[in-house]
Order: sequence, then structure tokens, then C-alpha cells
Amino acid sequence: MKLRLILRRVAFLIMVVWAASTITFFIPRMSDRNPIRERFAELARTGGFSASDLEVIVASYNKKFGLDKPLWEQYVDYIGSVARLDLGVSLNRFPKTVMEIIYESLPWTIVLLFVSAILSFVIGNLLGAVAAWPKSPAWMRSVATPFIMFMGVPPVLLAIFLLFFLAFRLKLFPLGQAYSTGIAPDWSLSFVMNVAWHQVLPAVSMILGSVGGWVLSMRGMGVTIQGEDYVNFAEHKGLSGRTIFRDYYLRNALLPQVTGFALALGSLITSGAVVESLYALPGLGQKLSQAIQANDFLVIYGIVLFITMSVATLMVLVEFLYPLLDPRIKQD
Amino acid sequence: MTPILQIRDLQVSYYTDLGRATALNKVNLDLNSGEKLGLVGESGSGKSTMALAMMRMIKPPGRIEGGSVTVGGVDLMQLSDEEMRMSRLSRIAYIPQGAMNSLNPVMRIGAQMIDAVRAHVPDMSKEEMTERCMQSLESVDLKRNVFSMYAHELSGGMKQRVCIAIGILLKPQVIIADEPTSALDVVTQRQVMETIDRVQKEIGTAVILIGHDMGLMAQFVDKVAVMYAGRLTEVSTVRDMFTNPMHPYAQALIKSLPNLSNKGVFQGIPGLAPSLLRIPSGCAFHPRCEKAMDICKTDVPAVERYDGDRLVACHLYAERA
Amino acid sequence: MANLLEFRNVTKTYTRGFFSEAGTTALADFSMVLKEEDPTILTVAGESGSGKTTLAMLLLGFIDPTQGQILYKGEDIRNLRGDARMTFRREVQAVFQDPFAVFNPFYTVDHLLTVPIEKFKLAKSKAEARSKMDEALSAVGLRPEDILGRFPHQLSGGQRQRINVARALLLKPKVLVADEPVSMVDASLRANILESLRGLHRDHGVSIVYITHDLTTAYHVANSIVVLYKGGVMEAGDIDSVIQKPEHPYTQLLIDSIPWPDLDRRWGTDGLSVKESELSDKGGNGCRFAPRCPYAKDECLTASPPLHRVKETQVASCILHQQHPVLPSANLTDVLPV
Amino acid sequence: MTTATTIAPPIQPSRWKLLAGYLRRNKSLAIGLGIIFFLVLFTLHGFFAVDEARAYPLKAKPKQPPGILDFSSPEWPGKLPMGSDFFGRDMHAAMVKGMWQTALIGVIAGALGTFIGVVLGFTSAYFGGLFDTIVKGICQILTPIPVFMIQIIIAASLDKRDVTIFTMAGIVVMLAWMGPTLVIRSQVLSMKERQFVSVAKLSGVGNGGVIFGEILPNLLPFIAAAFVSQVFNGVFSSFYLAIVGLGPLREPLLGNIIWAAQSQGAFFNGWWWWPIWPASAMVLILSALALINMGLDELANPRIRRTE
Repeated sequence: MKLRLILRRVAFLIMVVWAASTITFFIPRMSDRNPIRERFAELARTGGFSASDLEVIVASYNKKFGLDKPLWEQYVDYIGSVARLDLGVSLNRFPKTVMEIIYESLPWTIVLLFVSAILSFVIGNLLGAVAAWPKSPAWMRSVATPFIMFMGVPPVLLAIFLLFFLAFRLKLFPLGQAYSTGIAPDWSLSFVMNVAWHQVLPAVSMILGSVGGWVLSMRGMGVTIQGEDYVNFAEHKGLSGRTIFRDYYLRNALLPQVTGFALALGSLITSGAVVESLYALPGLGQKLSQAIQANDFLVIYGIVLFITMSVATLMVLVEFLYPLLDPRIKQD
Repeated sequence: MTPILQIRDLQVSYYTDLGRATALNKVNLDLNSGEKLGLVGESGSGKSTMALAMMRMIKPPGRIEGGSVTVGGVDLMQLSDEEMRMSRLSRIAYIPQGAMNSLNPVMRIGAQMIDAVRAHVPDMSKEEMTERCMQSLESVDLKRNVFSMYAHELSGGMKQRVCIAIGILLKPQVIIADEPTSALDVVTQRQVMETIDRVQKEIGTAVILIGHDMGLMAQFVDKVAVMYAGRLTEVSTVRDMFTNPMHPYAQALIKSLPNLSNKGVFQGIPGLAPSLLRIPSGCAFHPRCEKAMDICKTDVPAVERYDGDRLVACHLYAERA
Repeated sequence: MANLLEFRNVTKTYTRGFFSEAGTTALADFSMVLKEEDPTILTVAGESGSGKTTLAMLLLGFIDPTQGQILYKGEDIRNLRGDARMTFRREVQAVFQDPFAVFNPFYTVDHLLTVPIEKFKLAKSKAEARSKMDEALSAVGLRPEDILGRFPHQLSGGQRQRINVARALLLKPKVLVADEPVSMVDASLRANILESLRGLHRDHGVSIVYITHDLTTAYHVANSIVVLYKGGVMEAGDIDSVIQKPEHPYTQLLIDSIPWPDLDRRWGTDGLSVKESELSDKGGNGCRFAPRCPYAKDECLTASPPLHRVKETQVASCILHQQHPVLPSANLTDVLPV
Repeated sequence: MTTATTIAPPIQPSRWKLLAGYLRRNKSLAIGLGIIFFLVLFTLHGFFAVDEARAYPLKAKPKQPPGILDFSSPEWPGKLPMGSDFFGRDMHAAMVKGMWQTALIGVIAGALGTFIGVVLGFTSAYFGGLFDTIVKGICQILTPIPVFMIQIIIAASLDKRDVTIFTMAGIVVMLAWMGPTLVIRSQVLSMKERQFVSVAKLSGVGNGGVIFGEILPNLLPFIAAAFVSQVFNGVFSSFYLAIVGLGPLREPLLGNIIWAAQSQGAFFNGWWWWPIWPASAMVLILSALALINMGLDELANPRIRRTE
């Protein structure tokens, strides 16, 4: 029974990745325009690269999108290379492969993303739980309100405002970049602190932008859970308010939120991509918007595909985690 | 013998958008140790409010507006919130109506029992607590392995037994069972009621069974209290109640019961129960009462004692009081 | 003349998902006939999971049988089309358990009565429709001016359930399925609602299939009874025989578990001991009740007993009665008096 | 066994009074509607007060801070109440035009997405079977894919010169129908098991009548909420596409203006008003939509309603 569950989830993951790669394969070819050919023409005009490079790029491009072969064959090749994580080469930074670009920028994105995802999840759910709990003091409940107000504000706008007021006007924080210019990256404490200092504003804007959503959904969930018979019965049992809050109310209200976590990562990646480029952090997002600016198509497709696969994988991992949290799931 | 439970002038109101609804109107009730009382009435008569008021679990927009509930000499209404918390389960326990959902789905049964013990006897050793919980499970005919199970692994009847096992963990002086079998099949209902009966005898506690099923009352309780529109109308022994009810509402209630010997002749009570927002003047039952007199429309009948032990609130018997 | 409504060896099996091969049998090989000229009140009794609600859904045509046929005036109800289908719809009606859920919260309670009047063209004018509604509401003891124009949450449970009975009254069906019509109504109002239903049967010749777990009310309204357990018929017959002298151990258990409001019939005087329903049967071919039966023998676990005709009007599916002749399950109606 | 549920209020207050009372309790709905009202007023006033053409480059003296007099303006002494940008757009005109276009994208995307969602949700839930399995499967598989990423691919495959606000709306809708489909589907699934549907069938109501007469009216709050959140998504996604430079570059869309300001280093050059106006407008629009959505949520899901 359990094995079947795992197999089903893995099959689901494969389906998602397959769907994502199919979309990235077909959409570019549905437009009558051929952006890559245009790009070559443009590059050749401005003399952006040497003739020998051009041959290699064309070969890679042909391999990826090989227009000479029938469509289904191209498709099979494409899916095959996606399965091998071969996402082609960059036009602009030839001979760098797309995967190399992803690998060099991935650590920055992971740090920013996970820090802000986890912090906003924890802060948002605690605030939401407190806000819905009828016995929490009024001031504690009102703390949640300003965060809800921020919910409609996309992190990128917060990033703009923070950058303007705190970094540009008040000069409290650096104006972007991953670390101060002039220091060499190493693992020394001072360098790590420097990096952390540069991450504050982008992280804060992402956290502020996503806490509200958690507060709101947790508050809704909390109101539902506190009406449940088992919370009432816990009070009839004479349990202390703290025990009821933690073991009966919070634990149950959190369950559905966990499923939302992976989905929230997906939208946080979106915001992160833009915030990164705003703060000139060398993460995936910056690479993506640079590629968009430069019409570096294989990099765009590659990064998009990579992000999609990562989010889908995380979602499936969270699903695996879920039975550990909710004993009712194990049965089916 | 002083009663273990004394309720005096208990009054509870709900403040709704449509006005104030008095759900309990100066209710008085005594109950002796080891006695089983049935509290019956139509929906909205205030019987569940009574249970919650005794537990001091009335939540806004409801409010306890006065009166006392004395259990074993202690007036619960005078306790601090923390003292009241400690009194729940140890002095007065509650067995809930919705046993289907009364157990935390993500905690093992044992953990939910132990946290109840720990909340009241924090310095008991873990082994002792476990043993206490296991014994409690056994006394309601559950196996020890239920301790490490989750609620979804149990049938409805078993869940209700677990709730009973939790209710008797600290041997309270009063147990309130609020329609404990309303969600169960008849066969399971009987098993559960017999379990309550047995543990009640074992620990000698007083039990208040809340419900609207007079049949269940006939099977289970010693005394029946009938509520109507937030007031007690009659309190009698179960035999008196079924053979010679005095209050016209109680009479109608008994007459509305189908049983094996009156095939085809049971009849309902005409009219509808009043809304607590608009309780009729005088005796609240007078619009539905066949024997209503003029005085019933204006004066609220006082609860009087008849034949030694019966309490009835009806003008019909005024001269006998 | 054709039978009004006939269940012919109806079996309903629910399967779970595409992959699971084992299904649960909600109703097994059930046959029954309701005749137009002999309207009756038939109780179908059982605990939850007995298949009684499945039976109601089948009868109303909401679900299709897995095997067997349900015939209305000789025609399989799956094949009814057009006018014939509308006739079936009008003549087979229901009163449901939850008097709140049957109301569409978006509309006032009038909706419940106006829609069938309009769809079945029961009235030629607005005024006629209104007078029909008034008449039906008054007949169940409601004052139309208290009821019409209100939203369901503004009425009490008792009022709502009476409106449902009024709806049945308005439509004057041939068959009425009453699925636990009083279990969510205050005890003091049960008699009134059941009396209205009985009036429908008595005065308008409506056959009522009364589905319940409450044998006390069943005893008072019905002529005959079928006791179901896990989809199978355990016992059937005329109501007095079955209630006063049940022959199947399950029926005995059920009747002994009823909290009779009778001080001379208190529990604990019969020495009855029952097993908790936690025991799951192994899904074998034996008697469905064997795992809980105090008299179960080895052979009970291997073969499902047929219906033994213990009396002219009583059958029990139990080997304790195997000295009595076997009644084919298709002829169940033979022992059900009207 | 609760109390006081049995009888109707003796007097029914007027609808407007009820609405006012409801808005007072449902503060988020009231505030959200208030902001939208203010923005509509601003845009309407703008249509009369400013020349739309001035929302495009080279129509005003560039790089002017708010409030400065602009003598190059045709209607003298044409003020620049919100300043102008590097390319010589009158920011006031740009804001009026940009907000109108943003709203247009949002409403088109919202209406289309909701419509698709309602149709698919209803048909798949009500009729079930293979169609339902397919619709549900597609939604489930597409849900983990970050929509924005796919939108980037779509937008990047288009010729930027061809991109209009209508293509923007189209791009957004293409992957935005799954949300409302799943919401409506689950609502219909639970609704069709409700007993009033059975009673309607017994009353001779056919499938169409059940869908439109019985189920749909009860789902109106959900559909309204789905619409508002679709509008939110539409505005949000088109904004993000524009801010990474995938918008219709000529148009003064709010996201486009921010993107342009960002790429010209507006803050470093001291032209703070350039990104701040569109950013503030965006904050107002999105907050208002989020607040309305919250309010509608409360309407659709009475359990969240709180006693205060």
C-alpha cells in the first residue's frame, strides 16, 4: 500500500516535469516568429561572436530545436536531453552551458529563497494562529493586521520602496550587489556577515510581501479549528490554555498550511527573480532577467524549466512528508 | 445528607443581534452523590446551556448572569479562572455530544489522556499516569492497545468510550453527559449507556444525562428534570414521571412517546416550542397548554414541592402547595 | 394490472476507485413489490451501513442498480423518457431526514412548493397555485402567512419538516419514500409528523416506504417491516410479529437495544450481551451477522442462510430456523402484509 | 442544541441599511471598495483633465520633479503635477493611461479566466466521468508549475513590437484558469450532493435547471471571489511580465514605467518620483483587490465571520 503511494507520487512528479518540458518545447514553436534565428542575425550584424563559435552554437541550437528533423523526432530528442539535464548553451556567454550558469547562481537563490520562505511561513502562521485565537490578548491580535495590509503589495514593490528609503535616502543598507565591491569571496566571518548584510533588504521585502498571505489563510484555518469539537473537549478536560493552543489548535490548523508551503515557494521564486535583479544579486532570477534583456533564449527556457522542476520536486517531497504529520493519511 | 451538586438561581443569557435571549432563567437543582438525573426538553429549551454553564464554558455572546453552582461544597462561580480550569475533570467532568470529533485526530489516544492527567496532577510519574489511563480504558471495556491508537482507527462507539474513560480519569464528583449517544446506532447506544451506568456505580459519582429521548431516560436515570423555555417545569423520580406526570408539559411529553403497549395512540404536542427571544408571558407553556387558566398568561408559576420530593412549576396545583 | 413499483433481485455494489477490485455491497439481491391497489406502509429498518439509504436512492432513481431491475408500472426506470419519466418523478416522492438541507438557502421556503407546481403543471394560475400551497400547509398544521416568504433559517426544525410533508401532500404521489423523517425532529413533534404521513396513506392511498433505525416509531406506523443488515435481509414480515417476537438474533438484539420508555422493560433484565461492532467480517460468504452473533456456529461463516419462512407472514435468514421452508428471495413480498 | 435560532427578526430593515451595516462589519470589503472608488475617480478625472497623448515619450520636458511648471506644454502654463520621466512623458497622463490599461488587462484576464473556470468547473463536476478525470488531472499537473515561468516563455516567444495589452491579457489567461476551475469544481461537487438538489430533481427539474436555478445562485459569492482574485492575478502577472521587460514597451503600463525607471537607474539619478508613482498606484490597486477578496471570502465562508 505504502509503496504504491510512493510510486504514484513519483509518477505524478514525472508527469509534471514532462508537462513543463512539453510546454517549453511547443510554445516557442507555435509562434510564427523564429526568435533565435533573429537573434543570430542580430549578433552577426553587430559581430558579437566569432564564426567558429557560431557553428557550435548553431549545432547546439539544432540539436535542441533541430528544425531539420520531423517534429516528433525533435520532441523526443528534446525530452531526452531534458532528462539528462542537458539544457543547451548560452548564446551570450558561449561556451558556457545553461546548466553551468544555473549552478553558479543557484546558491544565491537558494539562500535568499529558503530564508525568506521559512521565516515568512513561521512568522505568518504564528501571527495568524494568534490572531484567530479568541483568548490571545488584543495587542497580540492587532499585530497581525499590518502584515495583512502588506499582502496586496508584491515583494518587488516593497523592494523598490525599501531600496529608496532605507538604502538610497537613509543609507542604512547597501544599494544592492551580493557583497561589497573590493572584497574577495571566501568563508571568513567578515565576508559571510557582509553577504548577510546585503541580503537583508531583499529578504525583508520578500518576507513582508508573503507573510500576509500566511496570516490570512492561517486565521481562516484557525477560526475553523477552534470551532472543532476536540478543541472544546480539550477545554472541558481542564487543559491549560497553552497546551490547547499548541497541541490541539495550532497542530491541526498547520496541517493544510504545510501543503501550501511548496506552492508558495513557486510564487516566491517568481518574486525572488525580480527582487534579485533589482538588487543585482547574482542569483537565478538575475540571470533570467538578463537573459530576457539579451534574448538569450536557451538560458530563458533552461532556467524556467529548471525552476519548474525544482518546485514540482519540492511539492512532491512535501507530500511525502505529510503522512508523518497527519496519521489519517497513512491509511489511504 | 447535603447534595453533592447544588444549583441556585442560575441565569444565562445570550446577547444576539435580535436581542437578549434568556436561555436559563433562575434554575435551581439538587443532586445527591450516586444519583442519576435526566435533563430533558425540546431543542432550545436550555438544557445544553445548563451543561455549559455548570462547566463555566458559556462563550460570548452568552453570559452567566448570576447564581451559583456548588459541587462538593465549592461554588464554581466564585473560583478564579485557573481554579475553575483545575476543577474541570477533577470535580465536574463533561462527556461531549459529538464523540465523533471530540478526539484530536493527530494525537494518539494515550497522549490525549495523559495530558488531561498532567494538567491536574503535574507531579505524577509518567508510568503512573500511563497506568491510570490504561486502567481507565479497561474500565470502559477497551483494550490497552487503544492507548497507542489514533481516533480514526476507532469506531464511533469506541470513541465515545474513550471520552467516557477520559471523563472518569480523575474520579469527578459530578459527570455531565450531553446527549452522549445521539450519533450512535441503537445497539452501540445501549453498550455505551451501560458502560456509563457501570462506571458510575464503580466510582459513585453523580450523573446528569442530557437528552431528548425519554426512552433513554426511562432506561437509565433515577430522576427526571423537564426543562421548558429556560425554566425547570418538573423534577420527579423516573417512576413518578412515567406513571403520574404532574406538569401538563410533562404529561404531553409522556403521551407523545411511542411504546409497545400503545400502538397507534401516541400523540404529539400541538404548536411549536417558543423562541428564547420571545418567551410567552406568564407560564411559557400556556399557549400550548390544554389546561391553561387566566393566571397562566400573566404570572410565572413558582416551583413548589409536592408529595415530599417532587418539584413542579404549575398553577394547577397552587392550592396543594 | 402491473405492479406499481417492483425491485427485481436488485444488487448495488460500490467500488472504490479504478484499481480496487473489492467493492462493498450496499444492497444484495433485494426484491419487493408495491401494488397500486393495495397501498401499504413498509418499514425498512437497519443501522447505518445497512443499505437502507441505498435502497431509497435506488427507488428514487438517483442511482442505478449494479444488477437486477427496478420497474415502475412494468417499465425499467432507467428506460423512462419524456412524459413517462415526468410521471414517475411526480408519483414517486420523498421526505428526507435533514429538514434544513432540503431547502436551497438561496431561496425562500416557497421555492420548495412552487417549483413542483410549476414543473408538474399542477396549477393553472398563480392564484390556484397559492391556494394549493395554503391548503397543503394548513393540512400539516402550519399557518401559510407564518411560513411563506421566509428563509429556511428563519424557521424551526419542526416547521421545516412539516413543509416537507406539505410538499408531499401537494404532489399526492403514489409512492413516498420517507427517509428517517423524524430523527432530527423533537420527540414532541414526531407524532404529529408521522400522523400527517399516515394520513397521506390513509386518505390518499399513498404507499409509504418508511426508512428508519427507530423501531418504536416504525412499530406505530407501519404494516410490515424488512430488517436489513449490511445490505442483506435478516428478517421480514408483518410488523407485530417481528417486533413482538423477533426470530433472527440480529432483530432480537436490535429490539432489545431500543430504549423503550417503559419502566418494566429496562435494560439489564434480559441478560443480553452483545459484541462491539469493531469486529470486521472477513468478507467471506457466510452470514453477514455471524461475526457479532452470540449463536454463531462454524457453518454460519461459510454459507449465507436463505430466508426461512417461520410463519405465514415472517421470514428470517438464519440457520436456527432451517427446519422451516425456504422462501426464494424474489418472493419476499409474499410475507409482507399490506 | 443552540438557542435562539428559531424565529425571524420581527422587522426587516431596508436593503441599503443592511448593506451599510454589513460593510461596517466587513471592514476589508469596505476599505477595498473605497480604494477602488478613489482610483476610478482619479482615472475619470484624468480623462478630462489631461491629454492622453502626453503619456507617451517626448511630449513633455523630461526629468522634471512633481509640481514644476512645464513651458513646453501646449496648454500654458501646463503644470506637471507628478513630474515627468527621462523620456519626456507627463507622469500624470502616464498614470491615468497606465492605470486604465492595467485595469483593462486585469478585467479582461479576470473575466475570461473566471468564465473558463466556471464552465469547466461546472461541467466536469456536475457530469463527472472521463471529462472530469481529464480536467482534474490537467489542473493537478499544471498547478505545481509556476505560472509566471510559463508566461515568461510565452511572452519571450512573441515579437515585442506586436505585444499589446490584449496579448498581455491573453498570456495571463492562458494559465490562470486552473485556480477557478478547481474552486468551482469542488464547490459544485459538494453542492450537488446537497439534498436540495435531490428535491429539485424530484420536483421535475432537469439538469439545466439544477445547474442554473439551484446550484449557480449559491455559488455567486464564490464566483465573485474567484473573479476578484483572477483580476488580482491578471494585474499581478502582467505587472511582473512588464517589470522584467516583457510588456508592450511603448505603452505606459505601470510595470513598464517601473522597468524603464529601473533600467535608467532612476534612484541613483535622483528621479525618485519616476518609479514611486507607478509603484504606489500598483500598491493601491493590488491592496484594494486583496482586501475585497478577503471581504468576499468572509461572505462566501461564514465560518470566518467573526464576532467583534
